[in-house]
Amino acid sequence: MILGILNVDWQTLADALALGAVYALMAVGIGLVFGVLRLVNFAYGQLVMAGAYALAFASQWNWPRWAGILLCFAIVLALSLVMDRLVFRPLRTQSPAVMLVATFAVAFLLQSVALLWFGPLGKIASSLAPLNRPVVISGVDIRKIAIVAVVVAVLCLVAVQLLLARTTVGLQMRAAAMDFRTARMLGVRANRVIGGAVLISGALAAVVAIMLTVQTPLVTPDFALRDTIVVLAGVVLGGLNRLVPATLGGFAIGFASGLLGGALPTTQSQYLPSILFAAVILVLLIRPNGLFTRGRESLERV
Amino acid sequence: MTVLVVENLEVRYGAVRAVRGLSLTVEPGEIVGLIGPNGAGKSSTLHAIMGAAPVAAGDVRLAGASLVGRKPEDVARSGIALVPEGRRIFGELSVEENLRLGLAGRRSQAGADDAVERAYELFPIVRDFRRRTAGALSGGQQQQLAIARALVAEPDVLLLDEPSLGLAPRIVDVVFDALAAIRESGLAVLLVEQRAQRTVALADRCHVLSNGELRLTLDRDDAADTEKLVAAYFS
Amino acid sequence: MRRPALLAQLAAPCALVVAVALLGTLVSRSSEGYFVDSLVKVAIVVALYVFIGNSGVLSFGHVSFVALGAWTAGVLSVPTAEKPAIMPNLAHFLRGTTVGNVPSLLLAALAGGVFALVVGLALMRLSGLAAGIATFGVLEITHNVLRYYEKIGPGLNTFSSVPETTGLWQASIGALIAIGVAFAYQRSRFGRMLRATREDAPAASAVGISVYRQRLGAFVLSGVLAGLAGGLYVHLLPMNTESLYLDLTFVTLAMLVVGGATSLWGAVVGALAVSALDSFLAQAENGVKVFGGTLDLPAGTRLVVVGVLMALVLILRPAGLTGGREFSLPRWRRP
Amino acid sequence: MTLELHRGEVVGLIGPNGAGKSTLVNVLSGFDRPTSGAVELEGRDVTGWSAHRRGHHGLARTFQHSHAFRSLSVRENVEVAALGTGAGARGARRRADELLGLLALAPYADTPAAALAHGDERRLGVARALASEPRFVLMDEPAAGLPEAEVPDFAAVIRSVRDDHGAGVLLIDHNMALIMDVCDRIHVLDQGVSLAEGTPAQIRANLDVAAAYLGESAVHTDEETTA
Repeated sequence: MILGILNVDWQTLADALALGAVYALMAVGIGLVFGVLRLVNFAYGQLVMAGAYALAFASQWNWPRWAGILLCFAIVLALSLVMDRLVFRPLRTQSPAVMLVATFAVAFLLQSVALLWFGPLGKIASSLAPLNRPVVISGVDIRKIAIVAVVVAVLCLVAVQLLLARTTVGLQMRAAAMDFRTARMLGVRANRVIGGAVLISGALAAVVAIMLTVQTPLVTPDFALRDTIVVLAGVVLGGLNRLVPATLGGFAIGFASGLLGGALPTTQSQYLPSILFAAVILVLLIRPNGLFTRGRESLERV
Repeated sequence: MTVLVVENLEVRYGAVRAVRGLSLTVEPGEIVGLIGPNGAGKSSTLHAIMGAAPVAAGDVRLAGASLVGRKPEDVARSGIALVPEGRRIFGELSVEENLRLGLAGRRSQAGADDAVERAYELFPIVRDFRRRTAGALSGGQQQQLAIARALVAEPDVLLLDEPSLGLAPRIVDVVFDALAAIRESGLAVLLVEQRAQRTVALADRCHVLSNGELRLTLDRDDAADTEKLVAAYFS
Repeated sequence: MRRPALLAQLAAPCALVVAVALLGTLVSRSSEGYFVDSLVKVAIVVALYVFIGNSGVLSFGHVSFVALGAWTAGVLSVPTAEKPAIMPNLAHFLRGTTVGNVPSLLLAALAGGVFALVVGLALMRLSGLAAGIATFGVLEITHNVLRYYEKIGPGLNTFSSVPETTGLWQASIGALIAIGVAFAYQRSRFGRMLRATREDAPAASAVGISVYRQRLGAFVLSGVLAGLAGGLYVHLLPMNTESLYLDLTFVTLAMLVVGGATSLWGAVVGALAVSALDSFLAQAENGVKVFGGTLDLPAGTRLVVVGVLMALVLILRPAGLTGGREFSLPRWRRP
Repeated sequence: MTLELHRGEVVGLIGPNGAGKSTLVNVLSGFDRPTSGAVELEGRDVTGWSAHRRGHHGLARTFQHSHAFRSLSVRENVEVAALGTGAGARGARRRADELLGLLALAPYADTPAAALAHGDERRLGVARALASEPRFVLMDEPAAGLPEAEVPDFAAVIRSVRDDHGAGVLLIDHNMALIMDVCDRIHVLDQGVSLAEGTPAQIRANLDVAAAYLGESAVHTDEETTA
């Protein structure tokens, strides 16, 4: 019924679901690192960007598809570890504001490095382009990537969930996100837990890079920058303190922006960012601790 | 055969000298009490031993090896387990998961299942509720879980920070009986408490701390001497 | 505090601005632009400082106020005859109105202040990450609306035909006004109360200070200064929405952080130091002669260097180059 | 739990760790909301008031841990507190200098508060609370960590707040010597319940109090608390 009002077709709905799924993955990537480090990684989008460049170069060199994907993972994971080592680790004891500004700086740094090395014009990552073609399901055209993105995202979320729930390091990561100090005094090794979170978060960034390059094969230095800003808003909107609300927030904002972007006529859809962020601000004013979290934090802490 | 040695320990937070020149030892099979009013420096001592508070001077040794400057996780993995103040249970995790977190402090994962089993035997209630969310347990049950969680690491030294805080007397009995049993198994126990009388009665000896300094040491016979205890607190 | 020491706190940043302006008169016409630009940056960073420095609350949204100020001054000072060419869809009442240089700057400041008041009334209730994201949202919305709403400006087009009145004179007067206002504010009862909330919000409310009201006051004042700076900016060079967006947000925040966010001296030093570096690198990207050789850096080096610098300062010296302290002469410093 | 504080008296609040003393101060000063019950200030119900509004209406507090405005000078710390409750700039300055004299902080007037020694910092907390010329002061462990030798001087300050300023003081501290010395009345709190009330002499003689501290079981309810 609502779909009728918005005049949404199935194609748009599928694309919105896919965007929501990809944003949910980014939200998990950001949320995992926040959990153990209390650090909002503004530079998360640049990890995705690096992965996208890896895919673009692999297509340019005519590497087989699997090799490109492998390169993408290798680059993103290596960059994640370097970021943790050079930036996150020295900043661990700083205030959240300092850490946020620092990752803001890192984001710009990486973007500028990409501009310097690869130029402003961008490269094409074409090896996975066939996924952009539609399939017909009961008379409706749906792009393959929409289905692939949703399936891959669900698989990734399940995998992360299993890792957190069933493995020792996963248990330790959950404990560290609740009370790092106590976890350490029980013998939980900080570097291992943080390293684990950074690696999983990096792997998710690589997956996101693959999904996004299918939809947007032109890779430029600001690739995924706008997505990251939107996802960050979604994550804070959902509630950054816990992974599930953060993921829901990421999905919700991706789905909403996909839906609105597809449903609104062009003259209005250009104001999509305004509508989205106005909604985000409104929700934050009503629920500063997030849409999907229970209860309210106490007043000012003494 | 002294396991834990604290020597001329000095803990400072900025300008505040929380602990001043404290020395004590704990032997295996012994409970040493540390009592005194709030702010006397008891918790700071435990945190300094764990590597979680800044040691300005002095030394902490476990079986002869200095622990000063080590990270908390390394201290835990070298054989000291802490039952922190306020229990610090991970409320959203299950009881069993809380217990499994304690395994992180083991030197070797071999025999972990046996250690968990022994902890269950000591605190049957923890076994009964192992599938529940830890946050749903009562304060006394959480305290038992916190001690069990420390024990599964099979430490040489057990540190307890006010385990009776906020518990009904009936439950305090359970906790203190468990401590006596733990002593029998040969562990060295350092017990920080505010409820003086019971601690003095249980411990092999008890140090009274005030303003970061060791004021006097009481032995078990002093437990009945209320005047001496009152004097230790109110003067 | 003794009067000479206090005077030095105001005089030092002013002297720095004047020195830069004087230096600007000595260089070639083409390099003069860099000096003017750095003085406008001083005004923007000081505006940022008034809020961020005194309140300790992060804002990613201040470039919104700069942008609105630029739009206000720009739209109002394009000659009526040229308006239809660059802004064909302009709202009727703006089409026929053109004001002079100074009124356009004052209106820019007013616009910045009013916008900050509207935004602040709602957002100053937030703190921490929610505040950070919400101010970012304001930037996104402002950028988005200015980019597409052609009734109030050139939209995607570049703001050409704005009289280029911001030279060394106007820029340094603007920077000096910003510094003077910021100094007066931080010495005032309000500035001191706000800094108390920065140091310890619960303790400040315990002594009767309303954290919300003090933050709002500083937010509006910094909006006024940011609007003014935006006006100065649009009178300096032709610009579009992209020059008033993420890059400017990043560079001005970097300047504040590098200089030392908690002092006016830090804001001014940071703005000028990073500007100097940035201008040098910009020159070098076009090829510049240094020590007899030619330095020719690839385009894009500037932001890389500024990014590295900012990250390094945050990691090695989080309080900034000045340590976040006001200027003081060595002999006035206490032992 | 019911507690009354009048102007011109010092009421002590003691009890073991976790007894709920700090929670009480937080509720009274507006940093926490009570689950039930009300807070009245001079006959007015202020339960829903914010902390800064209570500050405006004559209620001041100190904090258990240092809450100094670290980068502000010692004088500015006190001045700001006077400004917060509406004093003019000149009046605030005069008031600050007066209080710095009273609390022996004058030599450090221009030093940043972060550089103070611990004992001086505790006194700065009191000076700041007094800057608003409050009618009631809640002191949360003001003597914690104070060198023993400074306690008598500190007691004199508290008496002067009562006698010279006519304020009512609620004093929480673990230093029994100080409590017994300056309080007119003492409340003993244990596990959130008022255990006893009386003059210092009565409290000293009260066995329940000793029991609360020493851990005898007779005085406790059998209800288990899940703190």
